[in-house]
Amino acid sequence: MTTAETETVESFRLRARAWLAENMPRLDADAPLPTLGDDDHEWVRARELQKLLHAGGFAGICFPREYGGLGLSPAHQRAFTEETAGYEMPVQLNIPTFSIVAATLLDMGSEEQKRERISAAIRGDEVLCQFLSEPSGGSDLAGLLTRAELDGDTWILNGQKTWSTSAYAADWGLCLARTNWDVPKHRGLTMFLIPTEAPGLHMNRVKMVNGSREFCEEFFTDVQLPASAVVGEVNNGWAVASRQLFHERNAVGGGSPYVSGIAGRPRALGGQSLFTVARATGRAAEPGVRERVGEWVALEAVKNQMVSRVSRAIGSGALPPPAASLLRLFHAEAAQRGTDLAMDIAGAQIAAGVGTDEGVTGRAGVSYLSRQGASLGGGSSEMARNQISERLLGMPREPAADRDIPFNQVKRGRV
Amino acid sequence: MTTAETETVESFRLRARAWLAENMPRLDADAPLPTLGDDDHEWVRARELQKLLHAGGFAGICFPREYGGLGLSPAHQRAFTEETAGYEMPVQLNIPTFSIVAATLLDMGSEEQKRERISAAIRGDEVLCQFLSEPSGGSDLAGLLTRAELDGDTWILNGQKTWSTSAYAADWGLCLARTNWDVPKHRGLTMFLIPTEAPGLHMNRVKMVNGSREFCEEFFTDVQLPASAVVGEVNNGWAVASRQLFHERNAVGGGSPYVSGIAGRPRALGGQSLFTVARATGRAAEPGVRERVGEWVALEAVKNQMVSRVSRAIGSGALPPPAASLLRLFHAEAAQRGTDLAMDIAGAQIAAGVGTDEGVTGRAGVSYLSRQGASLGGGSSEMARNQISERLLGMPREPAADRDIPFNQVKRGRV
Amino acid sequence: MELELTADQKLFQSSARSLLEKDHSLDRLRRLEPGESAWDRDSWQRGAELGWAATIVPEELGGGSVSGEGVRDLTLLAEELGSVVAPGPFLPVNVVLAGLVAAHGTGPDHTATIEALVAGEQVAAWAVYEPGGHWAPEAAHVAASPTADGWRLDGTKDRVEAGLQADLLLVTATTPEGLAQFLVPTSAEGVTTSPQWALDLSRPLAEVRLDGVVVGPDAVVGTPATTAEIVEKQLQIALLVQCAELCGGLEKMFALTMQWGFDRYSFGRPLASYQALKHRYADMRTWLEACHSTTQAAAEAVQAGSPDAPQLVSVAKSFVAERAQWILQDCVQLHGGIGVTWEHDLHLYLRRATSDRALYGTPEDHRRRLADLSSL
Amino acid sequence: MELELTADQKLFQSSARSLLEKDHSLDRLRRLEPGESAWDRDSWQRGAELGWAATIVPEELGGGSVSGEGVRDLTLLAEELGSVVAPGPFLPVNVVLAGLVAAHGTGPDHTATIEALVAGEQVAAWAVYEPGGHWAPEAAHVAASPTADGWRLDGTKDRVEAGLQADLLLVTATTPEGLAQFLVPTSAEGVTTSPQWALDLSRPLAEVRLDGVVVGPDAVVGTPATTAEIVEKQLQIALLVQCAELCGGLEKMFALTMQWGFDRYSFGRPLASYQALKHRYADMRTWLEACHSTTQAAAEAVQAGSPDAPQLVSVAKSFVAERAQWILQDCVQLHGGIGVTWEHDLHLYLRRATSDRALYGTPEDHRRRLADLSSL
Repeated sequence: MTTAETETVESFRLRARAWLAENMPRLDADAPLPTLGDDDHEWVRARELQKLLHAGGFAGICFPREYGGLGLSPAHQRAFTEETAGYEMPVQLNIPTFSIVAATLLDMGSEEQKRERISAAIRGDEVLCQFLSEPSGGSDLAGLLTRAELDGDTWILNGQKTWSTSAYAADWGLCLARTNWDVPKHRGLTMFLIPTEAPGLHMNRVKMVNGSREFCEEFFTDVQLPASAVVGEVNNGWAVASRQLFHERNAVGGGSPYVSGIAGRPRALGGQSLFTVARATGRAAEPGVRERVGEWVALEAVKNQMVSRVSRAIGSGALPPPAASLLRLFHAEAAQRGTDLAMDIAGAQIAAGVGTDEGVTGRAGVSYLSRQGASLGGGSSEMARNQISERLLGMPREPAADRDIPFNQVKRGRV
Repeated sequence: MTTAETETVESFRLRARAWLAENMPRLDADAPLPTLGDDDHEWVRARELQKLLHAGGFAGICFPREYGGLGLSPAHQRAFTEETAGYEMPVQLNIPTFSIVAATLLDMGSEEQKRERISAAIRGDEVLCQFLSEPSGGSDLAGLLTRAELDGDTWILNGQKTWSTSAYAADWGLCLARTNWDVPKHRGLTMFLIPTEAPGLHMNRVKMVNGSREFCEEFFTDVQLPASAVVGEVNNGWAVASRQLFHERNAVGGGSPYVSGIAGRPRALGGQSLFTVARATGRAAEPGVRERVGEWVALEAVKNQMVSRVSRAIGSGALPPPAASLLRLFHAEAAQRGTDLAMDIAGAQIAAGVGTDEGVTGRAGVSYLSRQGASLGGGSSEMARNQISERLLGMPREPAADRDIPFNQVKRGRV
Repeated sequence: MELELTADQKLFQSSARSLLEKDHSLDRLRRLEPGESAWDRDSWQRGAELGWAATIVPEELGGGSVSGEGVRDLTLLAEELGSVVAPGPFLPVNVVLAGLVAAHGTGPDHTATIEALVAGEQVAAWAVYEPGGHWAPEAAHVAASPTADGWRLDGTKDRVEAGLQADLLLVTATTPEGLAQFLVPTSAEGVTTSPQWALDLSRPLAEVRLDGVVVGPDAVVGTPATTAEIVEKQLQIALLVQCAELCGGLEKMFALTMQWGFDRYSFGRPLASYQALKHRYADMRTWLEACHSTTQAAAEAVQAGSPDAPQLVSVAKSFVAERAQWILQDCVQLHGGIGVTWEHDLHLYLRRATSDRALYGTPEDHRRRLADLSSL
Repeated sequence: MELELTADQKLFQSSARSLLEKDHSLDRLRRLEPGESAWDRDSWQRGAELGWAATIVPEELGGGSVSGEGVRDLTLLAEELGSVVAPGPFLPVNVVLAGLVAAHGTGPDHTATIEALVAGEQVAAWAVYEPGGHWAPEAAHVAASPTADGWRLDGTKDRVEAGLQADLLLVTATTPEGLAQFLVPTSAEGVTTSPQWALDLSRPLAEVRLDGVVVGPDAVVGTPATTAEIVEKQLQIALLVQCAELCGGLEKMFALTMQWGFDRYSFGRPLASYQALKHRYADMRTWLEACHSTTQAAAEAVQAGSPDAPQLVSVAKSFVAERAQWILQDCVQLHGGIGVTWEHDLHLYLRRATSDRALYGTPEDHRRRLADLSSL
C-alpha cells in the first residue's frame, strides 16, 4: 500500500468507532474482580474476540498486509486503542503473543514462519508464547542450559524452562537452546519455534503468592524438531532473543505498536484502584489518605506521559532503542509505590477480609505480597539499570566472569 | 589502678553530679542559635571549659592515668555524660581532638607523643586535628598525592589537604603523606604529627552551602619535620590511618568512649528540633505533621539505641570492629530523613525567612542544602556499605584497578 | 535478639525450638485448605507446658520465668516463634494475661482464669477491633449496659486473633462510665464467632457477634479507673511480641537471602559480588541491627515498668514494622521470580509482617502517638 | 524539553541563551552581598526586547510567540532560564500577564498595563501569600472594603517574588463578595515593601504591608465571578514555569554529574564504573525523562486550554518538584564533599528547586488537589 492509499487516522478512528459500537461487547464495569489462578474461560473469550476483530477488519493494525495485518501506522493503532475504551478486548493476546512473539517473528522469522504464525495469531486461531528463562538462570538469560543436538536432520531438545507467561494457553512457543558448548555463551545458542503439543514437552502451571497461575514451567525430554523449526540462524539465536527482549521491554513499558486495546484494570493492585481502597476503608476524607491517592494519580499519569514521549522518541530516533529500559524501570517504580500507598491507606484493614472473602483491603494485602513482580517480570529492574547506565549513558560495563570464555568452562552457582 | 581501687560507677556519678552543680555553667536553653561560620569564641570557651573539667578531676575519663586521664571505664564516661545534661560542656573537643586524634595517638603514638599531646589536650591546652583527605581523593584516601621526602634527618612535606575539621582552631594535626611511590598505595604512606604553626603550612577556611566554615584546606610548601614527627613506622602510615578511620566511624556513629558530654543540638537540622519547626509553621495540629514529627522522634531514638547496642557488641567482641559502619550508615539515613521531614513540615515557608532573618523555617531550608553532609563526612555512606558487605558480611571485594600496582603506575582521573 | 543469654535462657530457647521443629512446618502452612485451622489445642498445650504462657505471670499466680525477667523471656520466645512463623495463640493469650495480671487486685478476681491460661487448659483472645475500624481501643462501639445483676453486651468485633478457637474473649466495651473490659466465654448465649479471611495463613481471625450477651459482675477486668492503664499494658505486650517475632523472622529470611547471594551465579559471578546488590545487603543488615536494638530497648523498658515504656514500644513498632517490609521485599527482589512463588517461604513471612504492621496500631498510628506522648 | 523544535524556536532559544551568557553569571549570584539585588531593570528590559514577556499575550495586546503556541515558547524559555538559575521577574511578570490576559474583556480594561509589561517598561509581582500561610489563594486575609469611589486595602502579604523591584502588585484580597484581585502600584500611599530573607539567592522576595491603601474601581482585575478562573490560569502559568525551569536546571546538573563520574577516579577506576553508582545514574536519568514528559504534557494541555489542564499541572508540579530534590541531592552525593561547598554550583540549583517546591503549592498540596479534582 502506498502512502497515497493509506486511510487517514481520523477516518480510521471514525470507522473504528462506528464498528466497535455495533459489534464489540461492552465491558461490564460492575463485574466482580476475577479470581486469580482460574482464567481458562478468559482465553476462550480472547480467541473469540480476536476472531471478531479480524472479521471486522481491525486485527493486526500495525502488522504488514502480507502476513495478515493492516499495514497501518502506530498512530492508527493508538486511535483504535483509544476508541476501544469501554469495550471488551482480547487484551490477553497483547503480551506476549502480538507484541513480543509475533513482533520478533516479523523481524527474524523465515517467510514461512511469518506467513503461518503471525496470520494465525491475527485471525485468533493461535496463541504464542516464549520458552526462555531457566531455573538456574535469573538475569543471565544467555547462560541457559537447555540443549539441542542434531541427529541427522532432526534436532533433539532436552532441558527445563520456567516463567513462560500463559504458555498453558498457547499453541506455539519460541524456545532458546544451547547448540554449541565450546564457544562463549552468546555464540552457541539457537532459537526454535515449537508446538506446545510436541511429544516430550511436559508443562506445569506455577502458583504465585497472590494465587495467580499465569506462569508455567516446562520439561523437555527428547523433543524432536525439524530443521525448519529454527528461527534465524543456527548458533545465532542470541540475535533473535535480543529482539525478543527489546520487544518485551517495549511492551511491558507500554511502548509497543502491536498492543491493541487498553490493558485491563491495573494488575499491580489486584485490579483495584486506590479510589476503591480509600472508599472501602471509610477514610477517604482524611487529608493523609487524599495525599496518597493524589500521589498515585500523579504517578499513573506520569507513567503514561512517559510512555508516549519515550516511544515517540525511539520511533523518531531521538533516543536509541535501549531507552525502552527507562519505561521498564519507571513502570516498576510506579507499580510498587502504588502497592505501598494502597497498604498505607488500607491501614489496619489490610490484615483481614470481610467474612471469608478477602474483600477490597484483603486484596490490597495480597497484591502487596507480589509487589516485586513489577521489578522482576520482563527483566529485573537491576538489569534495566545496567542497560540504562551502560547502553544509554555509555558507562563502563560490569566485569563479567563469563565473557569470551567457552561456556563449558564458566563457573556456575549452587542454585 | 587495680579493679579493687576503682571507684564504682554510681559513686562516680554522684560525685560528678555534685561537682557539676557547683562548678559547671548551666546551658541557656533560650540562647539564640549560633550563626554558622562565626565560631572563634566557641573555641576559646571550649578550652576554658576543658580546663575547668581538668581542674575538677573529670577530664579524660577513659584515657590512661599516665597520659593525664582518669583510667576509668566507658560506663563511668556514660554516667558522667548523662549527668552533664543541661550544663555547658567543651563538646567541640569531642571530635576530632579526643575521640579520633588522641584515641589514635593512644593506640599508635610514641611514648613521647602520647605523654605530651594527649595530656595537653586533656588539660585544655591543646586542640588536635587531622590532615587526611585531598582534593583529588574522595573515598580513596590511600590514593593521596602529598609527598614527604627525607633530606638528611629532616622530612620535607609538599602537597595539599582538605576537609580538615576545625583545623583553624587546632595546635597539632595528624598528616598522612606518601613516602614511597614505587610500591602499591597502602605501603608507601607515613603518618606525621605536625604543629599547625609550622612554617610553610598555609590554611584557608572552606565556606559550605549552609554558611559553616568548620572545614579547612591546607597547602604544604617545603614544611620541615623532624624524625620524631613520625607516628608509628615509616611507610606503615596506613596502619595509623586505619585506626583513625575506625575511631572516626565510632565517634561519628556515637560509639566512642572518649566523647564526654552530650553533643549540642542536632547539627543536621541546623540546631533545631522538628518540634520547633512544627510549632513555627502553626501546623502542629495537622495529623500529617504529627506523623512526621513522630517518625523523627522514633528515628532519633532508634539511632541512639543502636549506638548503645552496637558499641557494646564491639566492646564485647560479639561484633567485629567494622560493625561501626552500621552506626555510620544509619546515622546518615536518620539525619537525612530528618531534614526531609523538616522540609515537608515547613512546607511553603521553607522558601523564606521572617524579615531579613532566615527564621526557623528558612534555617530548615538552609539545613536541607547540606542534607548530604551526613552521608559524606567521616567517609561516605557508599564506603560504609562497602565495609559492611565486605568486612561484616564477607562478600567479595570490589575489583580495584590499583591493587598490588606500584602507585606511580595507577591511573588517575581528570578531577 | 539479646546479645548475651544465660544458660537457663538458652535452654528455654532450645526447648521451644525443639517443640516447634516437631509440631510445625512451613509446608503444612502452605498447604492448608480453606477453613482448616493452622493450629490445634494440643500443640498449644505442649507449648504451655514449656512455659509459653507463664513468663509474664508472677509465680504466686502460677507463672514464672527462667531469667526472673519475664518480659525478656517473652521476647526471646516470640523471636523463636517468629523465626518459623509459628501458628498458635501465643500473642493473644499473653496479651490477655498481661491484662489480667495488671488488673489483679483492682477488680473481680480472675486467679482461676490466669492459672488455666498459664497451664494451656484454656485459650483466650483479645476482642478489641471492630468492623471497618482502625486502632482506637478507647472508642469501642460495643456497648455494655448494666443490668440488675451484671452486664449486657451488644455489638460486633472483628480481627479477633484465635477467636474461633478461644474459650474466653477479653472484650473492650463502652459502659456508661467509660471503657471497660469483660471476660466473656465464647460458649455464652448470644456469642457467635465466625471465621474471617486473614492475610497471615498462620493466624486465623474471627468476627464475633455479641447479641444481648449477659455476663455477671465478676466478668469485669479491673475497674473503670484502671482500664486505660490495663489496656496500655496489653498493648505493650502485643507490640513487643510483634516486634520480637518480626526480628526473628527477619533474621531467618536475611540469612536465607545471604546464602542465596553466595550460591546463585549470574554471568559467572555470585550475586554477592555485584556492588549494587552488596549495598542493598548492607542496608538490610543495618536495618536488621536497628530492629534488634529498638526491640531490645523497648523490652527493657517494659520489663522495668519504666515511664518511657509507652514511647519506646511505639518507637519500636513504628520502626520495626516499616523496616520489616523494606527488608522482606528486598529479600524477594534479590531472590528473583522464585521469591514470589507460593512454594517459596518468603511470602509466609511477608504475610506475617504485613499483618503485624496492620494490627495494634500501624506505624502511622504509633508516630502520631509519639507526637501525642511528646506533648507536641 | 520538547523532542523537536522548529527553526524559529531554536532561534528564540539561542537568542535567550546569548543574552543570559552576557548578562548573568552564577559566580555573581554566589558573591551577592546581603541586600544587593540579584537583578536589575535594564537586564530585564533586554529580555523583554527578546520577547520574554510576550509569549502568552495575544498579538492584539502587544504580545506574540514565535511558534504561534505561546505556552510552548514560554516553557522553552523557562527551561533556558532555569538551566542557569537566571534571576529576574520572568515568573511573576508572566503570571500577572496570564491573569490580565484571562481577565481581558470581563472587567476594567488593563490594556495599557499589559503593553507596558510586555515591553519590559513595567514590572509586576503577584502578592498572593500571607505571613505564616500556606498555599490557599482563595483564603486571603487581606481585606478589600468598598469605598465611595473604589476600594481600600488592608493587610500583609509576603513571599512576593520581585516585590521590591515591581511597579505594580497583583494583590489577592477578600471583598464582601468574595475573592478579588487588584492591581496596586507599589508607589501608592500606604504600600510598604521590605526585603524578606530568601533561600533562592537569585529571587529576591518581599514582605508587603497594605495600610489603608486606596485604589480606584479600575484597579480590579476581572470580576468576582471570574476571579477563581483567572487565579487558576495564573497558577497554571506559575506551575509550568516552575516545572520547566526545574527541568532545565536538572538537565544541566545531571550532565555535570555525568561528566564528574567519567572524570573522577577512585581506586584507579572512574566513578562511572561502580555498579552502585551506575544504578543511581540510571535512576536519575529515568526520573529526568519522566520530569520532561510530565512538564511537556502539562504545557500541551495548558496551551490547548484542555479541561484536564488543572489536573496535569498538579501532576507535573507534584512530581517534578519531588524528583528534582531526589536528583539534585543525589548529584551532591555523587560529587562528594565538594558538592556541599559554597563555591560549587549545585547549591544554587538546589536553592531554586527547594524554593520552587515550596511556592505555588507543595507536592502535598497538589496531591490533595488531585484527589479533589478526581472527586474522591
